[in-house]
Amino acid sequence: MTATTEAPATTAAGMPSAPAPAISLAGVTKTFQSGRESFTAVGGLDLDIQAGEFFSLLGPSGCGKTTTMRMIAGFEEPTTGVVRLDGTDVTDVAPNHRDVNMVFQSYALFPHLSVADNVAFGLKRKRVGKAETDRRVTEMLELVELGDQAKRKPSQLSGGQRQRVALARALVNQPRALLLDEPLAALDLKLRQAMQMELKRIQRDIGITFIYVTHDQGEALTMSDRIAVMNGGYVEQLGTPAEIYERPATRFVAEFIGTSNLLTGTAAATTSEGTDVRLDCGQHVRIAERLSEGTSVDITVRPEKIQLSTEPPDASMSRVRGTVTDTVYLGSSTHYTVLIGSDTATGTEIVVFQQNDRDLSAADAIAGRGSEVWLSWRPTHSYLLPS
Amino acid sequence: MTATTEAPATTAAGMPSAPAPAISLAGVTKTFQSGRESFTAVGGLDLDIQAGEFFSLLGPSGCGKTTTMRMIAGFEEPTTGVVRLDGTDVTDVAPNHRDVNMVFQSYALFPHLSVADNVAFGLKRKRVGKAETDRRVTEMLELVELGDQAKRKPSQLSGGQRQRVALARALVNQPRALLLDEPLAALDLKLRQAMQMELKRIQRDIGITFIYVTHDQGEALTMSDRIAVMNGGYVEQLGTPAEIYERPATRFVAEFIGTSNLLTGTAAATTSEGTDVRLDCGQHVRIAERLSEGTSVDITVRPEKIQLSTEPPDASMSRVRGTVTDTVYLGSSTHYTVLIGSDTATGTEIVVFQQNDRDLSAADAIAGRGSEVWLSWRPTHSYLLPS
Amino acid sequence: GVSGKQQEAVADDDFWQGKKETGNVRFANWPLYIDSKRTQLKQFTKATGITVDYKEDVQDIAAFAGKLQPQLANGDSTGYDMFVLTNGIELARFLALGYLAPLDHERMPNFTANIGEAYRNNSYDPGNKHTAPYASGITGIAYNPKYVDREITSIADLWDPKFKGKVGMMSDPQEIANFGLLAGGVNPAESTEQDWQAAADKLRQQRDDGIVRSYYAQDFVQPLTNGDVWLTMAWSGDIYQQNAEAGTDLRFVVPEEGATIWTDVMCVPTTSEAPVDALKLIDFLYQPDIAAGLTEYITYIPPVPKAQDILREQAQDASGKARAELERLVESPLVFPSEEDYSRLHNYVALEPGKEKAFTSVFHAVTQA
Amino acid sequence: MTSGLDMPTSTPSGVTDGDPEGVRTTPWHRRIDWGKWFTWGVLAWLFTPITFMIAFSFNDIQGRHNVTWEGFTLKWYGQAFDHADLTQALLYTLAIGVLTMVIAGTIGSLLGLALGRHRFRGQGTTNLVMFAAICAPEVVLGAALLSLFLLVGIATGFLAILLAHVMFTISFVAITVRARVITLDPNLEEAARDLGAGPWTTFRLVTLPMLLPAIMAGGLLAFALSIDDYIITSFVAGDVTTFPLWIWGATRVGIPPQVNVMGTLILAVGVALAVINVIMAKRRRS
Amino acid sequence: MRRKLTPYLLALPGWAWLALFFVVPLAGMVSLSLTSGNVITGFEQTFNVGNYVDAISTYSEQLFRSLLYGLGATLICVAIGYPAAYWIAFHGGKHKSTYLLLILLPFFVSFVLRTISWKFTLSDNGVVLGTLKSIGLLPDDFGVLNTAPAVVLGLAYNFLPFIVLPIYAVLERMDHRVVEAAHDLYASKLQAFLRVVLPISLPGVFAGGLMTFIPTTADYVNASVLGGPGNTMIGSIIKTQYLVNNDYPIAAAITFVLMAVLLLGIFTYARALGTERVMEVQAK
Ligand SMILES: Nc1ncnc2c1ncn2[C@@H]1O[C@H](COP(=O)(O)OP(=O)(O)OP(=O)(O)O)[C@@H](O)[C@H]1O
Ligand SMILES: Nc1ncnc2c1ncn2[C@@H]1O[C@H](COP(=O)(O)OP(=O)(O)OP(=O)(O)O)[C@@H](O)[C@H]1O
Ligand SMILES: [Mg+2]
Ligand SMILES: [Mg+2]
Repeated sequence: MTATTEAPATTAAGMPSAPAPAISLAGVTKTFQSGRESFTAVGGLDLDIQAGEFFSLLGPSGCGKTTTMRMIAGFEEPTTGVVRLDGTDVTDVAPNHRDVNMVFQSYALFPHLSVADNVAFGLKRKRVGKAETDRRVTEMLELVELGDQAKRKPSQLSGGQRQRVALARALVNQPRALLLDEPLAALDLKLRQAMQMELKRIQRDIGITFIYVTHDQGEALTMSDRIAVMNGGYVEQLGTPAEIYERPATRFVAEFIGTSNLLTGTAAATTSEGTDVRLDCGQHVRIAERLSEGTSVDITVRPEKIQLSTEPPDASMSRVRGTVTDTVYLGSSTHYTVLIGSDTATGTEIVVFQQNDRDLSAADAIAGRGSEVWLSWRPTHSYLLPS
Repeated sequence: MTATTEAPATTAAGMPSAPAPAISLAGVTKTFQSGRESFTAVGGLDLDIQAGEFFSLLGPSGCGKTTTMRMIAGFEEPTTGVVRLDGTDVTDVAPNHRDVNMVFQSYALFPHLSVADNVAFGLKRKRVGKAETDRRVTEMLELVELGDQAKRKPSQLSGGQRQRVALARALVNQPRALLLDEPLAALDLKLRQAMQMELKRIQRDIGITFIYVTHDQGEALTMSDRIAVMNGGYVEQLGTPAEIYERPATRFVAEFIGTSNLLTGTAAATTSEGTDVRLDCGQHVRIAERLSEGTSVDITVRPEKIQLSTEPPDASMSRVRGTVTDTVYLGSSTHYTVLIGSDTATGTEIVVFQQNDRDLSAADAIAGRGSEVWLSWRPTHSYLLPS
Repeated sequence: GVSGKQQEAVADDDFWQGKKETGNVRFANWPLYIDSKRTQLKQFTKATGITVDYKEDVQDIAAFAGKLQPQLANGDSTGYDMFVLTNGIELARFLALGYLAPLDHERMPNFTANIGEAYRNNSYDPGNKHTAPYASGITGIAYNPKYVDREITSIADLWDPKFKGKVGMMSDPQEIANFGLLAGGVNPAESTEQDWQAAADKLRQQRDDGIVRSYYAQDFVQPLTNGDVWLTMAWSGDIYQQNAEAGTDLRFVVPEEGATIWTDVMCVPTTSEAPVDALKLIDFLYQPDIAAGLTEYITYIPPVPKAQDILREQAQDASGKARAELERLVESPLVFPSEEDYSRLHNYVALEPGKEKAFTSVFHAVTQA
Repeated sequence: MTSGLDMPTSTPSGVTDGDPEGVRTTPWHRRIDWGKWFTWGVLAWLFTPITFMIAFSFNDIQGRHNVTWEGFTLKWYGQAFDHADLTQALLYTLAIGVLTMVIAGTIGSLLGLALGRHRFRGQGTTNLVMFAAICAPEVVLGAALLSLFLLVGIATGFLAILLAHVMFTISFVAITVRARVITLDPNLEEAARDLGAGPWTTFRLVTLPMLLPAIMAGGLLAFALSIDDYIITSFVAGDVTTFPLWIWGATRVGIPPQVNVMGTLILAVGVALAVINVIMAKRRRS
Repeated sequence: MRRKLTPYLLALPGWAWLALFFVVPLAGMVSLSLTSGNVITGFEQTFNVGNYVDAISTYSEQLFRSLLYGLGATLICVAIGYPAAYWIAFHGGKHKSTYLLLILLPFFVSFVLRTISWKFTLSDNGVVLGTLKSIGLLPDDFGVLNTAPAVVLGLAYNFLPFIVLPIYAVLERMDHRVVEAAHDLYASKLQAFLRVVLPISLPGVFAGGLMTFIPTTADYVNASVLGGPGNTMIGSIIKTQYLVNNDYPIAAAITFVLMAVLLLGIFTYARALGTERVMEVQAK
């Protein structure tokens, strides 16, 4: 194996100079021409992905994730820009001469070949010797726990098993990077969660760069070292999962990732500790940033940052009053919807997550439907959205 | 509308005597015969479902949920036992003469009929007058917010819209009960969550008995008034979502619903406050129940009940020490895996959910991978499994 | 079951006894053997009130006879009250098996009056007891002077390697047998089984040398016209028609060794449901002016010599193009052969009963290899 | 086989028909779509005789042989039905075609429904017999039927042709319908029962309308096979002459231009039907 | 109980028809092939196996030739039909159905008429050869009509859609991403075709091949219209024996021999792939 086994997001150690990123896209755009119409699927990408990283492309449908992936694999030629693998320009290199491998959403297993032959396909094309091929195929099938299924045809496997064959088929070639385009989209929830763990484990064990496409933010957050959130052909934000979740760079990111409570208001007074904001519903909250009076502000608060209480909370917190309009019991947590402001028309609904770490009866007592409650959170958890 | 609008699980008010349950199964079994082999899909069911209830059947694949449903609808004849609707024995009544309606997982919309004609199908079979039919169809389409799609064909609708047509088609007949067999299984996560709310709203508005089949426990917990957890053709536990989640009757239920930490040990000493249990890993925890010494015990603790801290927690709590082996960042919460005991082979892994209500950096500091931590929970949260 | 019981030969009187006119007659004939307006049939209907169901169902005599055979053998109606057959194996078989009704000459005044001398005493049905000729034709050699630069005079020319791949032969065993026999100097009427074998060998030789382009059932005119074949066995009338109508310059010769004359005859099956009407129609067609009309369209040799006179008269009355066409018809040796031509014409091989299979298989082996 | 190697480099939907007009250029030999040229070549081959046939329906011939081009005329279209026997043959063909469509359509659909929806004894044998009936060469079918008709003494003719045509088209209908039945959601019928429809109402209002496109397709296939058939028909036709049989016979004296006219007309009807079908399918999809 | 009966009631008319007019006739033919006699004296069941000896010894050449021509035509069909089907399935885009329709269109013209038109097209000085000759691409004495190649080409012409449709069906149904997957795994275009596309489409090729081979082998229309001396196919013999010579026993014997040879192929094939699959492909 040529891949590094160091922690992700760090580069291979002991190189004399800073090594080139495993994959780098520079000024890459892609415009599709169909008839007289043209459509720009990717508007301008600059990405450097380090060796050994688990890198995710996250974004809504049609934002250009697949197109980006296909340009890296070589199935689409960029309209402009350069694709580099380990520093070498491969923009004009055919897919079969690129040292990256892809796992397709539909798996695209060869239905006429056995599991073992599917996995051996790439090695045979590279004219790896028979013995060596057999050895590596066996090894890889062991890794994905399919050692005993080698003789079967793909049609005889379950969804999760096929997924693993697709993975093995790509990994056995020891590519510089593995491209995975929504590899779990076709699986049901349970299997999907199991496979997420599995994928992460394999990536950790083998240490190959993974570029992962998903439009499921939970998946991206759980698995990635870094995430690029794409929208309309551009990267909106690039960062670690926590950076993206806790400090969304744009309103789009804030709304796309997780549940957000959006509060709009106007800066009422500035103090040394921050700004006092008058919300549209009339109540006041504090934020840590200092803004000039009268500025209209959009702030987001994540539901899990909010405390729910019947007693007025500490004054150092941002706090608002409201009425519980709905509670949803989810076992490990309960989601409350709280209406702040006088009536449904002008008021704002805020979602609050409370982990059920208390006794259930106690939790119920706090916040039955219709009860009046205080919501509070630290001012630092009010995140000011760039306008 | 004949349905009650009272709160679920209560029966229609003002009845002279206790009314018969809307649906009742007594000693129902179903054995499939295929060739010489026979297979018992449902082993013996006794269920009373009250009018207006949102009742869920929950269980792993193949446990007999669909079979149960189909026996209520009349598509399968029970091998033994009686099915009653509002007290009337309908065991031998053909499906078209039973006053219950079904929503199929595949929707089973008639592709050659418009939305309105799909919805009107049942009324026409019942020879409801034209004007009345039109009125009720329009009303029902308004209810599911498809008033403007009445002329379309099912193929022109989105997945969620089809789902709603299927619902309207069943509801318009004002059945005694609506049977829904995994109605959301085919939808993607986002749509699925939206439809869960929608279904619950409709059921609340109309007040009809819903019998809901799912194998997604989150869905069952969120939506149901009562849940029957099935396994291998039998009901393992019947109760409200909180009862089932917080007080699982069997080990199967504990493991099937939510994430559970299973700890095995032996009762070491009994005090007035409960029992001191020596876990297999050597550490001690306390439980509220009083057991005779030496009894071997299985206890479960829900991950969200456990507090994670670097300082030793209060001695009144059940507490153990361990090492963080994995953390998974999920945005609103982080899941920690903590190994208690000396080494991976003999130790037990405990999963802990911590809501990310603190600053991220603080949370990280508590429990980076490899750090030593204390886990603590109230003794009442250790739930003793019946052995 | 399949039975081929011989029908009891019926005496003339017996057959016609009690037979009544039905007012409709079903007649099967070759395609395009009457004009598409069915002029003569309309005249017949006008004259007698009897309608005619005319069907162009005879497309291959052997196949047609093969189709009727089982029905006639069963004594079932064939769906036809009369049909046309060519003198040859099938006709001989039908006659021998008594499938054909005797013709009551007393009810056929036109026929008795107008039939040509040459037809009164033919070999295939002496005395025309069961058949009445519809038209005759000559099987000779036709060639296209556009491609053949010399005059063709003999059957031997069909074996000339110079015309390799450009010679057409006929696939019908009787037709090709005659040419094979004549090429070897054998009179078909007197041929023996050894002669057949020799003729077949000769023909096989011609085939294996690559001289034969194709064995044609009937469709030799089109390849001859467009040059796919340069010379071919051909029927006189077809060549005449093509020249007359399409303005081509195809030549037809009665070769030195001799050629074949055949006659399409009308006959009434014993199972006919309207024999009286059929008889009337046959007789009607022997009126000279009607026969002349038929001949003008089909351009084969009419059994009514007076037709030539009538056509000649018509030609004098006509003018311009029509006159030229009629004159050409009247003077054509293809339609009205000379005595000298007649002397070189032979009938098909006369087969003793039971020899048919042996005969046909010898020649099928040549054409159906 | 050049086109066989011309792998798709675009998305499977193949939206990209022409060259993408990017900044990059492709070498000339890759810009030529060899597969397209090949396919058009095949189409040209297929259409040459057809074009010939259509053209010669406008040939102003004088004689009986429609062989060489002699000028343009529309007169044969005016005289399309002048050959009474040809017209009769065409009518026979159409009548047999329509009857075959109806009978084979009905019987075949029922068989297809049984095979697709139910499990029953003899299913394997039925499949095998159908498979054999589809695969059996026409000569064999024709010969076998003739043997039967001879043995039992059934008269050949119209009825015999009809029996034969229904026999060799049933399997095609059954397979078409079965394919549809298999993809049909069984829940649909249950849904109808659930909504109060009895078994017969369910069949009438749900099953039948769902199967109708397949039944129509199967019926049309039967019709097409029937009107085109020559070989089987030639064995059992008896005294009935169908359109293909008449054409075959007419080669002796030269095929009249009316045959080309009718060929052209049938082609036109076929084209119209196909185009309507494609449009309907498009509309159903959108 | 009613439910159990339904499939039998549904299948009954079809069974009856197929049994009466397919199975029984085949049996009848076998029975007829063992009789002796002639049409005039009638036929008698004598279990005369000699008919088979006669049939095979007399017509083995035509039988063999038919198989050869059928094979040739099938190979040509595959060679022509595969690339066309491939291109339509992979590159037809939104015009796929139009292309398929164009492939099928000529078949709206009666089989006999089509074959005859093809004959006119092929004639020595006709539109195709005549034109080629006049521009000097072909020698003047070149001809195809009335030769074996003309027959084989005619057969290929007439049965092309039988192969295009099944091949198209499998190629169309195939997940086109496997081609990309092959490239991704270092396969060149040729390798991707040979190792992935071709093997996956083989069932279609086989199904189409069968559907072409059987009718072409048994056809005689093409041989009669386009063939010359020495191109007679077995179908012609069967027809002549049945319809012209009325020599039913021999005719039935030849027919049965032909069918046996073809059936052997069919069943070998059905064994290998399963009848349902073959017919599914065909139904497309
Ligand atoms: N071959 C093509 N021709 C024309 N437009 C295309 C082509 N491929 C993709 N597009 C368009 O480019 C845009 C980006 O497509 P892409 O497949 O990259 O989106 P995606 O982010 O992968 O979306 P999804 O989550 O739905 O898979 C879409 O609007 C799509 O319609
Ligand atoms: N018609 C049948 N014949 C034989 N066995 C059957 C039949 N229908 C269901 N079964 C069997 O009965 C058992 C219960 O099936 P059922 O469909 O009720 O399960 P389920 O709980 O709905 O599962 P799932 O979540 O997968 O839908 C399964 O093992 C199934 O294989
Ligand atoms: Mg995508
Ligand atoms: Mg189920």
